[in-house]
Amino acid sequence: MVLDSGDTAWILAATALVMLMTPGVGFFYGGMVRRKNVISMIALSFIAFALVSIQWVLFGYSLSFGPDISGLIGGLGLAGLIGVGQDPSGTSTIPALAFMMYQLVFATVTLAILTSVFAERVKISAFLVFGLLWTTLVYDPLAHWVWGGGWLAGLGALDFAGGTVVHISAGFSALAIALVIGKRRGFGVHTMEPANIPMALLGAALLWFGWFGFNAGSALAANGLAANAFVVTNTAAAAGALAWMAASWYHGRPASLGVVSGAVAGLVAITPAAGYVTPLAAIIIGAVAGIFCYMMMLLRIQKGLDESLDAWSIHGMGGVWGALAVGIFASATVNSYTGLLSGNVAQFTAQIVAVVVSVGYAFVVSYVLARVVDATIGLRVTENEEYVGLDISQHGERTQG
Amino acid sequence: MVLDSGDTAWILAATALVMLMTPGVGFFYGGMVRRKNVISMIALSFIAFALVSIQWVLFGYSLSFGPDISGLIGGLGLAGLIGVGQDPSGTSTIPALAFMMYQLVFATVTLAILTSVFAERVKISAFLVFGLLWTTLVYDPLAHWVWGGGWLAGLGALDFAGGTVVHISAGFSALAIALVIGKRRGFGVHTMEPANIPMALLGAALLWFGWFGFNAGSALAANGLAANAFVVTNTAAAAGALAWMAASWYHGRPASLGVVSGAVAGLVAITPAAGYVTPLAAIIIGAVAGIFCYMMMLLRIQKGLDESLDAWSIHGMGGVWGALAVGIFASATVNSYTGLLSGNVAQFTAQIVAVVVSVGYAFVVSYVLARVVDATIGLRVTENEEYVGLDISQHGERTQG
Amino acid sequence: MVLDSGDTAWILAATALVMLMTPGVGFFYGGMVRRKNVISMIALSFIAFALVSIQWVLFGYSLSFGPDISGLIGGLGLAGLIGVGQDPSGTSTIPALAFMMYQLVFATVTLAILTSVFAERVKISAFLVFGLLWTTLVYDPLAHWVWGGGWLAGLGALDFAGGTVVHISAGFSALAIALVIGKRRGFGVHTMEPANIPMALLGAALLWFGWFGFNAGSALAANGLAANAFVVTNTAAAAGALAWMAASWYHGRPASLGVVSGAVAGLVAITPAAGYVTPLAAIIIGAVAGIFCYMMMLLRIQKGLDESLDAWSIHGMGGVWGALAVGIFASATVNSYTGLLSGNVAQFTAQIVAVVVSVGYAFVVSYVLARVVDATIGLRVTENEEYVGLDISQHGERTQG
Amino acid sequence: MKMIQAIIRPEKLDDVKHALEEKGYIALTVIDVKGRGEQKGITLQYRGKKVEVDLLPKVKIEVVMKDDEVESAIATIRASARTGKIGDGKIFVLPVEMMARVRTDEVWT
Amino acid sequence: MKMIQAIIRPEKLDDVKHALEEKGYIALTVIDVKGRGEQKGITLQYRGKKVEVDLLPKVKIEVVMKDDEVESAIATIRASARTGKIGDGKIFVLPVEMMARVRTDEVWT
Amino acid sequence: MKMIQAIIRPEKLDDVKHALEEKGYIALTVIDVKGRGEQKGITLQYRGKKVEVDLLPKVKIEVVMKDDEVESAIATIRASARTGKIGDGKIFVLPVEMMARVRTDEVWT
Ligand SMILES: Nc1ncnc2c1ncn2[C@@H]1O[C@H](COP(=O)(O)OP(=O)(O)O)[C@@H](O)[C@H]1O
Ligand SMILES: Nc1ncnc2c1ncn2[C@@H]1O[C@H](COP(=O)(O)OP(=O)(O)O)[C@@H](O)[C@H]1O
Ligand SMILES: Nc1ncnc2c1ncn2[C@@H]1O[C@H](COP(=O)(O)OP(=O)(O)O)[C@@H](O)[C@H]1O
Repeated sequence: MVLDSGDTAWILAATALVMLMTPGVGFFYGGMVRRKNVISMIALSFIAFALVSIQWVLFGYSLSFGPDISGLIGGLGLAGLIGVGQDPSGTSTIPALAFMMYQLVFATVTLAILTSVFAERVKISAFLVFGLLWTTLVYDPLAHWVWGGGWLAGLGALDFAGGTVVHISAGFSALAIALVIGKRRGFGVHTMEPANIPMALLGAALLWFGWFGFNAGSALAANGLAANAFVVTNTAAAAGALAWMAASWYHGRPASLGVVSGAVAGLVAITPAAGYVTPLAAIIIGAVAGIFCYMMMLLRIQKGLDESLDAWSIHGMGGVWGALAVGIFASATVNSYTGLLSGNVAQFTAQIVAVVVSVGYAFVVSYVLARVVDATIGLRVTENEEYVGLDISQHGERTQG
Repeated sequence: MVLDSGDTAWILAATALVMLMTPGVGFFYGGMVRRKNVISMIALSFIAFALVSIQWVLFGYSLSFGPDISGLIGGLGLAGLIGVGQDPSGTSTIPALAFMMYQLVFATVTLAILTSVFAERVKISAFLVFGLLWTTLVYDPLAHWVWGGGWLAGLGALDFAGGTVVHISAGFSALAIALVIGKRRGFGVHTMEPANIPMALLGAALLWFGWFGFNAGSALAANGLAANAFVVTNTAAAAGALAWMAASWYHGRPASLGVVSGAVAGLVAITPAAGYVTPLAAIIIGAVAGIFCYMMMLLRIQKGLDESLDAWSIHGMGGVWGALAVGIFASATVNSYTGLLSGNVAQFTAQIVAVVVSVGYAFVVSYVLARVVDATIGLRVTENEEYVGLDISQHGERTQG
Repeated sequence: MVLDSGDTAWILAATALVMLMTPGVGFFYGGMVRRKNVISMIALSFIAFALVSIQWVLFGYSLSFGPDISGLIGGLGLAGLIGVGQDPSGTSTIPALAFMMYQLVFATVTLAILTSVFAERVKISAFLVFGLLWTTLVYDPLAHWVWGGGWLAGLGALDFAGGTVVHISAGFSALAIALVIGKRRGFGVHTMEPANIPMALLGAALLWFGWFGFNAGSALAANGLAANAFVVTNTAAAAGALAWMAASWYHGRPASLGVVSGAVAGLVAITPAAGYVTPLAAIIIGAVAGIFCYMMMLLRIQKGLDESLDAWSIHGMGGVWGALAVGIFASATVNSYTGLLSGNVAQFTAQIVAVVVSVGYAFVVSYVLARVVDATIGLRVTENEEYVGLDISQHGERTQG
Repeated sequence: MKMIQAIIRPEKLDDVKHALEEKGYIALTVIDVKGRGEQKGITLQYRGKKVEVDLLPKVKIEVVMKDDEVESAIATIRASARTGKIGDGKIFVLPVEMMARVRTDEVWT
Repeated sequence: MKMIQAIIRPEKLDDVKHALEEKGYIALTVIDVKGRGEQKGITLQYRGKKVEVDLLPKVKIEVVMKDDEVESAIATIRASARTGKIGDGKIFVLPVEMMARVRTDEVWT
Repeated sequence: MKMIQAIIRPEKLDDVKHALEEKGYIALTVIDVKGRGEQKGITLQYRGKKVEVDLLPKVKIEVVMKDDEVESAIATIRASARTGKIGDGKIFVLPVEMMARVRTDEVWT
């Protein structure tokens, strides 16, 4: 189709917004680790961004969106972006390069979310190797299955902006890696006070801000559907924030980190649903996400699992809830799809399948990759390096008094 | 009218920009309180955002923009956003949901501005109750009167982007609440050193950035008027920054907080005028705002009034000046309206009426609300909680060394 | 031409993005100086922004883009923005005011980059005077020569988004000023530990984010060329980050500041080339920039030159490399221009001329200006003021423990 | 010589500094510390839950002086740092055997 | 009276605080410090390059007490701060000639 | 035993640390402090207004050592911390009655 300057303007802006989510994750996570690892945590997000940016241009985009091979993976026809041009392709109204770039920032933020499980103990070299393998072998295939013309979309599963591809995959991969990399020394024994809560709040603000690009941009046009996605995104975030705040208040005091964690939970849950549900449904989806992810976090801590910054409980489980919620709340007043509440059981079943597949695939492949990398170059720094902190031991830098 | 993708793209982007102003206020204020209340101050902005986001979806939007009832208030016809659709309504070229969302972020940032007067002493529970009442009983009616087809717009008063609805209402409400909530313990006795000036500067940067969405978005289209609003916004901010800097330099040294406070003063003052005045007029409006608000701040301190972060002197008085400035500088070369300088006395009179009404309404209702909430659940924390700081006492968190 | 709402939407958004780069520079630099000068460093960026904003409106825009006078400078016909209207002019599809505003934020960020050489030792008053002179006598003429219809563009030199006007001019001016202002006391003797690396990383994140507006906005439309610029911008930044990381890792450990410095180097280098080269060329341009600027930084330190925050080695030398790279990699698949690799020697020669001219002009005029200001009002604070730090001595403020 | 170490409320630092200055005690060193008093800190009643916040920010002032100045210095600090409420702080006096200036070769004992 | 100064690992602060509290030593002052131990800190082997990181974050606890309490207090701190690995820290005992309360006119010697 | 407390310019910390290390004084503790010297800090002449900035950042080094090591340690610190300008700092020597190691049961007196 012909290029629409309005749609293109929105996608370019949305891409910039989503790009900011990657350092946003860095600051969100960086504020929650101990002081000696703040720089490391932020640096991991930048490194993830740079690494995936190059991988995506060279072959990642092609694996995900290149010519389909048996529904499983994209071919290398678009490697090096040869043939990805300035004109729209197919029914799109935006430049093919803009679409590619928009997808790139999704791939980068997914790896950034995954850094949760590496917090305060990963060797940079191991992260570089693991990250490259993971984005190629986990993210790219999943993206192809759901968005690139692969088999999962063929089953009728809906995922507006990445509940399965981004959040479930990052969250359950983090869970798998946690089993391999092991706890931080002192986890569960010493208090590990967050170094800089205002920094975490800044990260959360950038995430909330960028998420408008993530979800409303996924309409790939500046139209009414984008507006709907924008509205339900904000609504679910707000509901999640208030719900987590209330739940944690009930248990003590409403921490600011709880408020923003609830917002992120709401944002995660609404992600697959943003183009299919109404604002009122978004309140329910967000509120349930806030309470559910809060409970999952408590469960994780109780189990003594050091998936340090809760990629699993928030992104993984929030993503599961969101994917199912599409199957429940999808409404024909928003888009042409319906869910359980409109009597459409098939949609709900399709969502379950998509969840099971992405949970299973992400978990298994990530577990294997983590074992392999750990057995070869080793995932963790030495005990001394961990004690001194990654800022000094990995980067030769530190956060001052 | 038919949807315009360019206008929609701009409004979506502008909405994201304005959204960022709410945490921007949080960081701006958070950097200026004492260390023990930094988290609390930022958290209040997030809580304000979440609270108003839900209120607006449920009934706030309907009260403000629903079917007019005698010019006083909107009916509940749009409650729950039933009937607010993906298509443009009336003469608009953007989705009705996008318009709703754009208005939402205005409502949220107004409550965030108001947190100035609660700094370092408010109970969260009281803030939640007060905030809900205030946005419903002060903000929503005012928004209806000025923008929703209410009686004030009928008088011919101009307010391009919210001088009365947002800034005067927040500023004079803060003044009223200050009289009820009382000073922070130690105010005027101990020095209360700002905890983190770079954080305040970050907040100011986000405010300046977001304000482009606030003012230029208020054209509700990506057109020449939006460009004019964009330009005069920046010009007035710069003039305000230089003017406050010069004035405070004259009295001692040009503090960085003075530079950005002047910028905010300029931004406030140009807000009602952004669609009606030229860049050269914006220099005057901004410069006067910088000096005038600086003097109002000195006056407030001299009077021993602990309206802690100057919502009154900057937003309230800056808003008054801006509303009057429209009546002075409005120019037919920009838009179809003229002011005093073009000999149009009627416009100036209309502006005075709008100022008086919004000052009076905001002040009186806020005062009554504050008394009621204080008498029932109590606005302030206990003395011990205040001494320990709200971060620990309200949130169980703290900013580390 | 007629106004295009999509193009306008993108330029307004891009302008906001570029605006954020100025405080972005402030935080990037502010995190790298010593604690006692953090506020000063950020404040300089705000002051630069305010100062140039007013200068540009009053006469700067007219000098740069006003009616051409013998190819040397613009006339004062557009002073005060008289005649710069809401409609597009010439073949443009965006409001003339939007074009003006977009150019304004380029002028401001250029002065902000230049603050590198003033770090930790400049008098504010001297900076105000110097900044006003510099933007008027260095930036405005160069902008006219390259973009405003001046003689340099006439030679066929290409500069998509400001490699010469912005980066070479700021970088080589910084070099010249360094020779006049002299080293910080203790430079090369005491370790000068960066005060706040996370803050520098935040600044870098804002720069990367804003740079999408800088380069992709320079298409002045929301089209395929903008998308190409967006993509190559990100690609070069990522390649630069990885390259600098690798090079510094080879010498020790990969500091986070190295990662982001490499990204900035890549961004600088791709700036003049963004509308002319392919993503694969961008990988080379960015990677070379990362290693080359890293080496230039080492050279600068080895020479004992206190151009404190590396405007010269990153912006200056990165800009030189980028300008030459256009002449090498320009490809007809992207735009209608070709470079050395396509056998077009003329383009390469034109680029060399543009580099030599802008290096020479910026260096010489800046050197003279610096001598004049130093001889009259003096560039530096006193020894005692420098020892106490500019935060206290210039602003009466400080960053708390 | 003696070293007086006074642990006071942070908000009283300016008052104490000025009071000492007026009495001629210019030189001093200030350290940010956290302290738990004999009252075991502050008990907050929060939604039915008691919460102990036992380490509160304090400021420590160290002044080295001649033996015969100690008494008047303590009186000065007391007068300027007192609010009468729990948490006002403590003053310790430690013996100092020698003081030396870095800039010159001066020594005091 | 004596002042005990104990330099311990930051992550052991909570344990030491509670142990002291149980023995009745409520009042104390805590200071963030950086320390280099006799082991000259930690040597990192990094890409073939040896790097010395010799100032590590530590926490200093200061408690002033009667002479006869010193022994048991030291034992308490030792027991609660020990991990058995290098860097556990040191305890110093300094004489204190006098202690005064700011809030009242009480004095202990 | 003695505790040497040296208050020096922050930018001299590295020099002093290395100098002490060379003389065999490895173990030490470093604290960020703010100090006012006998010169009452620095007077800035600013737009006709005099401004006193009287608390400047300093660094305090604490080293506990045997009595007979004090003299050479002081000389070392002096030599490495001196710039000759006002604000170079002070050195105090305090008696220490006992030192104990946390990791083992060793005690020095
Ligand atoms: N015995 C002690 N040893 C060390 N520090 C002490 C001691 N007693 C008091 N302090 C310090 O003094 C501060 C104030 O003491 P506190 O007992 O609360 O005041 P008050 O004497 O008014 O009751 C404490 O926070 C602690 O830092
Ligand atoms: N002689 C000393 N003087 C001052 N501080 C010391 C001294 N010895 C040890 N310290 C402090 O104690 C900390 C821990 O000491 P270290 O020697 O590492 O422990 P360990 O006794 O287990 O070997 C050091 O970081 C330092 O702060
Ligand atoms: N009598 C004192 N008691 C406590 N601290 C002191 C004393 N004298 C000096 N200091 C500390 O030493 C620092 C440097 O002292 P100063 O007098 O400026 O140096 P100089 O001895 O070169 O004049 C001061 O900032 C203060 O922290």
